[in-house]
Amino acid sequence: MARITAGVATSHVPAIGAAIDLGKTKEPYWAPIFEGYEWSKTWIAEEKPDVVILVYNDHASAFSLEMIPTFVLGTAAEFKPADEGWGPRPVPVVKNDPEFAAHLAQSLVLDEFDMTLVNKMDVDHGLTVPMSLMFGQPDEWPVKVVPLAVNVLQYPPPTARRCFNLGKAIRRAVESYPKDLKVMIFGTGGMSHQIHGPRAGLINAEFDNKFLDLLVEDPEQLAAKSHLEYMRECGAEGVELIMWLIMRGALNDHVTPLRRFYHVPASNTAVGHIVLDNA
Amino acid sequence: MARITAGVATSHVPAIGAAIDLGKTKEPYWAPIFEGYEWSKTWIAEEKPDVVILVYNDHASAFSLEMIPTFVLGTAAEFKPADEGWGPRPVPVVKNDPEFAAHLAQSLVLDEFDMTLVNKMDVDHGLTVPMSLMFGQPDEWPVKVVPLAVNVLQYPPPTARRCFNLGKAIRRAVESYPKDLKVMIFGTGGMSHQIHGPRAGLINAEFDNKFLDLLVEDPEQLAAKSHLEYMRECGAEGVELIMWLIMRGALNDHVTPLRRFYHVPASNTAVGHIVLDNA
Amino acid sequence: MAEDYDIPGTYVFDADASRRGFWLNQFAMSLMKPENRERFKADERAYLAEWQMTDEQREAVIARDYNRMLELGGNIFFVSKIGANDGKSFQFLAATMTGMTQPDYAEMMLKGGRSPVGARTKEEWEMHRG
Amino acid sequence: MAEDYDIPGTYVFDADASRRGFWLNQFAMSLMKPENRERFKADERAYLAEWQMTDEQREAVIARDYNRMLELGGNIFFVSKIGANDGKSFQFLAATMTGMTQPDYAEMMLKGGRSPVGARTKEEWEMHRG
Ligand SMILES: [Fe+3]
Ligand SMILES: [Fe+3]
Repeated sequence: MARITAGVATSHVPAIGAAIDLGKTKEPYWAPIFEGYEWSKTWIAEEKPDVVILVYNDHASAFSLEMIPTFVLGTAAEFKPADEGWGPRPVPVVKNDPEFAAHLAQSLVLDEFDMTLVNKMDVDHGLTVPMSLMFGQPDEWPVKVVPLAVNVLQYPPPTARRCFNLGKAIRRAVESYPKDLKVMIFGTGGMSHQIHGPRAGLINAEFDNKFLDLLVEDPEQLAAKSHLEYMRECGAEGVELIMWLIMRGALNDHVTPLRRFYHVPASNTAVGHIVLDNA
Repeated sequence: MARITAGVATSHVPAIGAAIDLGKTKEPYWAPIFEGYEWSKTWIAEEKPDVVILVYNDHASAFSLEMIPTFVLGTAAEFKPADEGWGPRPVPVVKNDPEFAAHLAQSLVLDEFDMTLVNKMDVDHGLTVPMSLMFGQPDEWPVKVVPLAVNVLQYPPPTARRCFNLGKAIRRAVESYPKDLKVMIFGTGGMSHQIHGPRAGLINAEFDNKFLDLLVEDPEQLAAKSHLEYMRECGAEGVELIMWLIMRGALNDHVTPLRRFYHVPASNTAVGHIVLDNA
Repeated sequence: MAEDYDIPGTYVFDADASRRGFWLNQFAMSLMKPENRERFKADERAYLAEWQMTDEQREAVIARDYNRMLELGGNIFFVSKIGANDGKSFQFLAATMTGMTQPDYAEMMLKGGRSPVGARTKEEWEMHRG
Repeated sequence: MAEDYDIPGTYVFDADASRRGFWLNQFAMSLMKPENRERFKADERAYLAEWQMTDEQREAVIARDYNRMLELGGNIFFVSKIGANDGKSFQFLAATMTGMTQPDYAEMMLKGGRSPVGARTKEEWEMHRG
């Protein structure tokens, strides 16, 4: 039987990807951020998951305004890094486990989540930056990835509650897969950021740290919050934090935090990261 | 306040569209079918709805296998008839009420339906044949149309229950729209048909007629049925009947049937049609 | 992980079939464009070679063996575009898949279609066909 | 039916904005392709004329007035592609929208970013800016 052994949350700031790709990780501005992920890189290299379900959002790379799907599950065999305007990031192609992805798709739809399945999609920094942060710069990613893209660009995104419940459905889907698979789930995006308008630059470290506390201890409280509260407290784009709730919903009620990291700033954004053991 | 005044269900057989477009409606094979819709055409011309929410499915016209959305809501200003391989049907462009559609989209997502919004889409016979059957051959359609496309091509489609509940959410969405609008909802597709494989040609008139009875009196029973039962009883493609449940879910518990019609065959298919008053 | 649905004479197009038949179906959909129709007509094998299909899928297309296409992951709404391109009616395709002649199939439909009796489960179907 | 969200200094990109800004955003996304970038650089007004935008939207693009673009239905993830095309950093764009110089904005970020105090509601925001 497949099982979810851990959950990981991390910001997916594009500037972090650029710092990696341009070899700036030792520069004083960036070094503290990359040091924050050293423990996790070692840990995941030892844990060796078979598959990561990677929850992220597209940023006007794969999806234009012609089509705005709420929840997208990638069922293709592979996904190429997107050209976000400066050529694709120099990272490996993302390989899926299509049989497992097809099982997830089927299970989630029958569980009354109205998924959009995609068989052709480029993946942008929302997916590739977390991969780089957790797995470094290998020639091939050491893990299969099922991309799960969430609409957070056009209001309203799915509610925090709906995201949390999707996580629970993902857990049921994983546990009904007959093959022995070690699965992890990543929730990405956030933490505090607003990157547009006169209020740009908003960072609410108190809210972010409280979010990290509650994510471990009482995610129900986070699932009950409105979009308005997220946008008001941690920035209009900070609403991406709802994606962390998908990850959290897929785990046990009680989880053990293995690693927690918070840093301001990375470009316009607060960086948050947490590793939750699901033993 | 906007309100749903009636629900209409009808098959959307492509051959019916061809018969209209080629002027064959008086031929002995087709005449009984078109006579079956005469009452409804007169009725709807008198009723003059402002907007129709038209539930249908795309048949590999607008959507390839690159992207398979479960529920699609059309939010564009207009939708052109699709070229299904013989040039587009000679019918008017479908005009939306984009402000109303945006309201529906927003309300449905907040109500935890994971809609895909589309701002560019051609509409195939699934949408245009019901329009022709109900409104004839005008130069412009006398009503605005919000297209709602449901995946029934790739298994699993949404469950019958999910469809019924989407109907209920549509009703809440319509009734929370502040403008005075007279809205109707069409459920299309079905009835019995299987158009592929050694079992092609299956027609289950008993099941279809029982479905029509229950649609009026006890739609809960229909919502409880599995995909397997629909496919087994009324053909693999007969599963399209789940779309009638979206329509039914949007109406009152008690409705008055105004018109009911059933005919076999139209090409490979049973034709069913019902008009439900929601007063 | 092909699942077994107990419905006889039916190819349930699920996520597994969709994955296996992806390029077959995308090829079929490409025939909606006149320029592709022309190129396919001019040299079927050459046009098919441009798509990442399996050889079995290509042979099934060349042979116009629709049941075989469905077995190999084809979806009827996609592969029927091949028939349309050949100028065949949908009823011709349906008849072909049942193994009946088109007049026999058309007559069955006029008489109310195929009865569900004996066509609900694979066991029934086998017994019925003897 | 523009809705009023009580968050100051923020343009909530909802379905109404999406509808108003559709072509502005699609234009901005087109700049992801090198050939379009070249054509836009060669003659901005000519390239803009190819898109079904309003004149106000075109003027906001020409003026690189990002807040105005957002007001007219732009989405930051789309319109920022215009800035990228100009060789501007995202931080430059962010600073511009706040009315700060880029060094001042960068320093604010280094010091922990903009405080949420006084930035939660429109009333607070007005008082705070006095
Ligand atoms: Fe993001
Ligand atoms: Fe249909």
